[in-house]
Amino acid sequence: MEKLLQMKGITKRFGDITANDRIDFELNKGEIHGLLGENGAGKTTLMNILYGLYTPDEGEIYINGAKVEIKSPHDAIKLGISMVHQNFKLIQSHTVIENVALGLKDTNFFYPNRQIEKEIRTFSEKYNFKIDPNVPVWQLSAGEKQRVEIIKAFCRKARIFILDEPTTMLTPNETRDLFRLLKFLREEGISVILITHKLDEVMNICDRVTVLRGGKKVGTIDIDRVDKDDLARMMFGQDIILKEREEYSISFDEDIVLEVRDLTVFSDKGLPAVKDISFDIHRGEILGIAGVSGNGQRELIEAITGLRKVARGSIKILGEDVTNVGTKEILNKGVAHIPEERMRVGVIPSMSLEENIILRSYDKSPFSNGILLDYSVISEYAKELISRYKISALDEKIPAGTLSGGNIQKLILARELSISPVLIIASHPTQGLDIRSTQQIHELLLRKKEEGCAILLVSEDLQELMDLSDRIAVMFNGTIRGIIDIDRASIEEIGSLMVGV
Amino acid sequence: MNFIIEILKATIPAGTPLLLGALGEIYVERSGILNLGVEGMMIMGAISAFGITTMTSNVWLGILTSAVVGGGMALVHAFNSITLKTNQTLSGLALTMLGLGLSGLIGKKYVGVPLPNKLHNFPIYGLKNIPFIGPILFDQDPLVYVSYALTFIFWFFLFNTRFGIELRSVGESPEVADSAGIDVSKIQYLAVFIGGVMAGLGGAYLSVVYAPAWIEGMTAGMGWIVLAITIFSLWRPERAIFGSYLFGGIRVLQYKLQPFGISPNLLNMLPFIFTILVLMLAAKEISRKRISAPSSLGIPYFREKLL
Amino acid sequence: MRSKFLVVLSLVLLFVLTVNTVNGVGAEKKLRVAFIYVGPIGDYGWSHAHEMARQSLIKKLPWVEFLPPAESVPEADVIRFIDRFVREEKADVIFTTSFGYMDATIEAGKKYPDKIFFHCSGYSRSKNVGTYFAELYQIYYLNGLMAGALTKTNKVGYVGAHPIPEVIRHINAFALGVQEVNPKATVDVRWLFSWYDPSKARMAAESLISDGCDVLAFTEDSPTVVTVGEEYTKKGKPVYTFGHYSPMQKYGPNSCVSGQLVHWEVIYRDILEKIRRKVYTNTNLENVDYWWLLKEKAVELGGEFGVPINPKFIPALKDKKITDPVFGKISVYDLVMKRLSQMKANPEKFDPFTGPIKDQTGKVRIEAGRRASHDELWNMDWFVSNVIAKIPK
Amino acid sequence: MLKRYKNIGLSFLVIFLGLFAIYLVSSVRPDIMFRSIALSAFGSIYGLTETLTKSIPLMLCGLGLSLSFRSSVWNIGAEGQLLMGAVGATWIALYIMPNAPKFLLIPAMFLVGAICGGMWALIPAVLKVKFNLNEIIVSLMLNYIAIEFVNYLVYGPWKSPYEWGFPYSTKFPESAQLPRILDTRVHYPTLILALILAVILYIILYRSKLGYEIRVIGDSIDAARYAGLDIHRVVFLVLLLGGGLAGLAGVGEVAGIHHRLRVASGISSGYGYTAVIVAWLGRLNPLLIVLVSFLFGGLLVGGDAIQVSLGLPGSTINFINGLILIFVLVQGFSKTRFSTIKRRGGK
Repeated sequence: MEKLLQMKGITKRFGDITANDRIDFELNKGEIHGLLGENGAGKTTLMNILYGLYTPDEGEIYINGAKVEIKSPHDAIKLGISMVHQNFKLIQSHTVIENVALGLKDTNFFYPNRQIEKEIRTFSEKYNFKIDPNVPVWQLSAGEKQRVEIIKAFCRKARIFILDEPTTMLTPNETRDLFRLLKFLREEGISVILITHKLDEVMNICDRVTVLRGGKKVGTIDIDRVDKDDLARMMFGQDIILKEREEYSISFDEDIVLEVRDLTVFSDKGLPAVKDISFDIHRGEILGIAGVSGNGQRELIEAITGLRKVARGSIKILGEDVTNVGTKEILNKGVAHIPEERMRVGVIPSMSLEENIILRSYDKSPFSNGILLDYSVISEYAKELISRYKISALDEKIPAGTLSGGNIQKLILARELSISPVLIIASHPTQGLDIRSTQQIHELLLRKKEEGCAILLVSEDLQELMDLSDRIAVMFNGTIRGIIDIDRASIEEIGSLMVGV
Repeated sequence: MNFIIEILKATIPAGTPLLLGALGEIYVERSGILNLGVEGMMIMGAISAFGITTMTSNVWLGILTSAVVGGGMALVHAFNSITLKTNQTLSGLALTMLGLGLSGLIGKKYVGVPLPNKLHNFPIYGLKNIPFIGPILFDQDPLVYVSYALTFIFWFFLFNTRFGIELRSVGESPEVADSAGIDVSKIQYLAVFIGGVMAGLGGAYLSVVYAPAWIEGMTAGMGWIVLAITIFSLWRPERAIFGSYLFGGIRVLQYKLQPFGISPNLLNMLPFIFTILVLMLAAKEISRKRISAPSSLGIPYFREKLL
Repeated sequence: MRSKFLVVLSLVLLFVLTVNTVNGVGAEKKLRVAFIYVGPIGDYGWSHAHEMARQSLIKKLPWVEFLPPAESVPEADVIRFIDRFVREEKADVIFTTSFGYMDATIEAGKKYPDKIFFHCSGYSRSKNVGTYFAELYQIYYLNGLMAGALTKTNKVGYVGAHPIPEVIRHINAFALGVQEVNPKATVDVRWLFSWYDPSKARMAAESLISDGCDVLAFTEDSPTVVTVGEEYTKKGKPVYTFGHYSPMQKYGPNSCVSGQLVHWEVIYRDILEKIRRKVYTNTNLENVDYWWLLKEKAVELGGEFGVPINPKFIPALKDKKITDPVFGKISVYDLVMKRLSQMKANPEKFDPFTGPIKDQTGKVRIEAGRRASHDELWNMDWFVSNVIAKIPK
Repeated sequence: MLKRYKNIGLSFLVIFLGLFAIYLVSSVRPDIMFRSIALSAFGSIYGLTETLTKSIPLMLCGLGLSLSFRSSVWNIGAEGQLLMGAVGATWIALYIMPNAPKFLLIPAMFLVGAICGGMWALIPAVLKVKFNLNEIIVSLMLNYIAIEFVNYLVYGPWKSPYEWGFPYSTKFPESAQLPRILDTRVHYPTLILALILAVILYIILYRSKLGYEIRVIGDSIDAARYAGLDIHRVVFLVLLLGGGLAGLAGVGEVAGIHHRLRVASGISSGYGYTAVIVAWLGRLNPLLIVLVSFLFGGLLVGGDAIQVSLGLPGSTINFINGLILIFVLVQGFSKTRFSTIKRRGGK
């Protein structure tokens, strides 16, 4: 077999997180190579390095045996590398043609559209595709968008196709079409790297697979020499899946804290993002929301916390209707919100820890007398929370932006949980954090659950959901595909619901 | 009839500096950069064109210089906002102050100096005899014809060339453009430079064709009206031509309305009040048609985003 | 007491801090004279004319030390410039050359009682503040005579800078001239609200032309209106213009008929010489008001020095005959020359603002046989009957 | 860290290039120019009092602007707000209560001036909130409109019958004129008012509920939304207060300096624009702004000196202002404060 690509000892750090730790990766000509791993295993980072979006801190890349420097996507494209990202790199307001034309250097300068339209038509006829080259991309379905991405790669005469989680947004039919197309490409001698966390896909289509875990390479193996269980073990490490949960009680009260009925919410683009969703959360219950991001979770949370207008349906907290009453009022009902984007939304990086800590209670006694703020009280309060939540910080006057990710998240938790909430909405609470912080945060959430809080936990990390939740609701394409009690849930079942099977 | 022709004919030169500036700013904003320094670049264009024309007696050399100077000014903004990624609003304001100040400094010795040579009207043979539109459109000075051509070129390049696609993509989503192998900074630098060149030309038109004279602060808010026209035109060159002539028309109309006994001071407010009205109109249209400003307008682009 | 202390302290500080400004010790202490201009020296109008006068006197008056002038001084800031000239440049005489400087000049007069101030175009005086002005209305009237003769559309246009009495007076004088030779003609006005703005002047001029005006006069410190006239004339649509303040005939050899020229140096020389001879002191200026006209040679008719009328237009003006109650049938050219020599010889002989003069509403403002008083001229806020524009209210 | 030093180096390069440009154009050496500026502005008691006089409107406008900049609202309209304040004061002094005693009339003028300035500033606020219009352009357009409005008044309805037809309002009655320190032009009531307001603003900004909200909104509008802050209310308040402060500056100018309304260019020679730099150079901190406005007052006074003694045009000061703004920018201050990095998605 001809070695097309070699990556040697690739290391990439983001702040105090090592996303890729001395990873070696090889790719043969004309193969479909799976890159398998959990979320956060470092798959996408590795491929972003190959595609020139990130520069590695260490490591070398060889193509056809020759060392190459890939400093930008431009370099990658010149080397015949194309990437189809999970969040499609398409410009929504542009037409299919314009998206394909972008970055295509060997088109005519004038009227590149005409030439590309022809190419798109040829391509779609050859592989039996349907696509209208003249519609703006935002009107296309996810599957069609992906085809646009593949056409883009093809038009650039790429020899290496990187597909990042290509099937997450697709219907089963579309997935079948995609795999058919990938096989065509393989026959033409094109190599495909398939980033995925789905074992079935790997078994189904790949020739070889490389498994990553926690930023490190576990191994590369021919697909006909392994079965699904082997791969799962490589992917998750030993025993994690089978961990018993007996230390936590699964029971919860009958009292309903959050009641969502027939909720419909629109996205920024004015399209329905949450469609007729209904569910309840009880006192002392953790409801997990699983799903690939972009399936309406964000809009759902924004609707519950009053950040987004509810188009139809109702939201009740402890029996009180809070539909469209405004964020402040909802928060004042005892809702804690741990937002997804902690740096942008959860804290004000330029402001001090103490000022961040009073973000939701600055206007209440004893911090404020209605006009002025009492900084001595605030400072005392902040000191207490910093020690209680084990936030490692010099003092309460330093800007929040100087803290590490884990400490920032603890800061947010300190603020949100100290109000003795009845409902906690936690969105990706441990994403990007180290293991110690993750554990601390999990413990905090479970303690609150035992105190009787209802918790809505949104996460992409299935393991986290399995560990914490009492029930798991799976969101796909704006709907809830099913709510499963944890004692009856399996990762496989949830995984298949997540992708809409 | 003659009366209307006279007004419309005067409207075009009055709107031409606005048109030139707006065409450039459309490209700048299409690339995702907000340059509020149009006023400063315009006035620098005005003084450099005037100075060089006075020195060399060559109007076209003056106009060319204004383009270079405008572009050079713009590069300061490009450096601030693309390379240093500083606050684009402040950088634009700074550019305006720099331009107004420096032009006054340079222009001190040109105040009241007559231009040795100017562009004369150049009726286009044949076309100017078309009834009604002929005398309006085709009995103008050469730079007006250049502005017609530039409008077409700017429209054509934006929508029918590879460069146009790249430019629009950078402004809509620098991430996507970057991942498609486009050099985002290069495109933005180029766009900002073009914006400066055009603003410079707009200023040159004022000082060597329209006035023709150098007056300190002669742009008198035109740069800001250019920004409003850019929004009004929904970032489309072919619409900018209407916006610009609309404002040109208002300026001309001011003197036509004086005899009706309206205070000239109140008439002088018209362009500015109109700007606000036009912006409100554009806001309505934008929300109705779901068009929006280039998505990444004014937001610096960082490639590697940290968690 | 305290203020004196402050002054002394500041003077001491100045002495310590400033170097190289010690005067040479000469036989006669030179009179230190400062000028403050409202506009840029380089404009082609008001401030330019004052500066030309100052320049021409530098050689002629060797006993005067002319300080570098301050130009483009905003009216709000003039007091600081005066302070600066008095305290740091040790000026003895200060000329403030804009109406807007009036309050500040009077104030400065109180503040510096031992200095002499002359304020141009104002009406307030005190014992050390005099006023002076070179008045052009006679020339405007002569221009008006020619305008009335030359217009074929019977519409004469005027581009006015600011609607203040000085400009209104000039428009009225011009309109009276027009009326005398052509009672059917009207005078229309566009206001710029700017002393110097060529692009506004162009728009205003073109607006007047498109309304049918074929003769234009103006108050604006650039030759723009003349240029516009020249352009139209060359295109075959003659528009006649009159230059303003500076020689502008060269900008419109085919369009510029005549114009108004000013000689400030005549006034400045007179003032400075009288100060030298102690005729004017810091105590007797209460009633010193220069109001100099043709007779004093402070102003001149023409678009070029020494050329009262562009020779190109002399035949046309000679052809146009009117009947004058005094001179009988006479050509406009001769009339202009007659009036010019009358006013040069003695303004008492003839004044354009001699009644009966009616305003736009038909009200008699100046009764038959009476002449407008100085105050009436200064205060003028009405238009004569053949002006069809309005004064902004 | 290294980058920080690089930026500091760059920012000095900008200043040097700019000064070199002045030298090229005018052949005036920068050191001589600055010496002249410093001497005339700070080198004598007289210069200092003039500097103080000029710093009053800069201080008030700068304070007002800093408030809205703090909340990321780009109010560039202090010039117009100042003029409207002057109009309000004139209206009270000449037409509403000209015969009122001083102790009533002066406070009334300040109050109405502040209200006029504040209302003028509310226009961009309303248009921003209701129509999502860019407040920069709107507030700038309103500057031009205010200029024309003032000119309209002094050429039209408010033209004094006693001023020989010149564009002046009637002179204010003595009871409407602010007292000054000795024979200087320092109208100290306005100065004291400005200083008190600076302290109050400091307390508002760093010690009050409203200030906390302003800073949260300015530093992270997403966090403000997340915490349920009433952003519109704060935007309105900030512009109202900021416009009010600029309005006070206008009152000070007409009641303390001119004693009448006159054409706009006579009342303000661009204080509202210079105040933008004052606010930023003062790092939007009210107490620093007081200091910076004094320096810039000096720069304006020095600007006259370099005209008289070095023959440099007045616009030199504009140019130096622009240079200073770029200097501030390149130093990277504004970047850390208004980091506009948009992150989409969690990855």
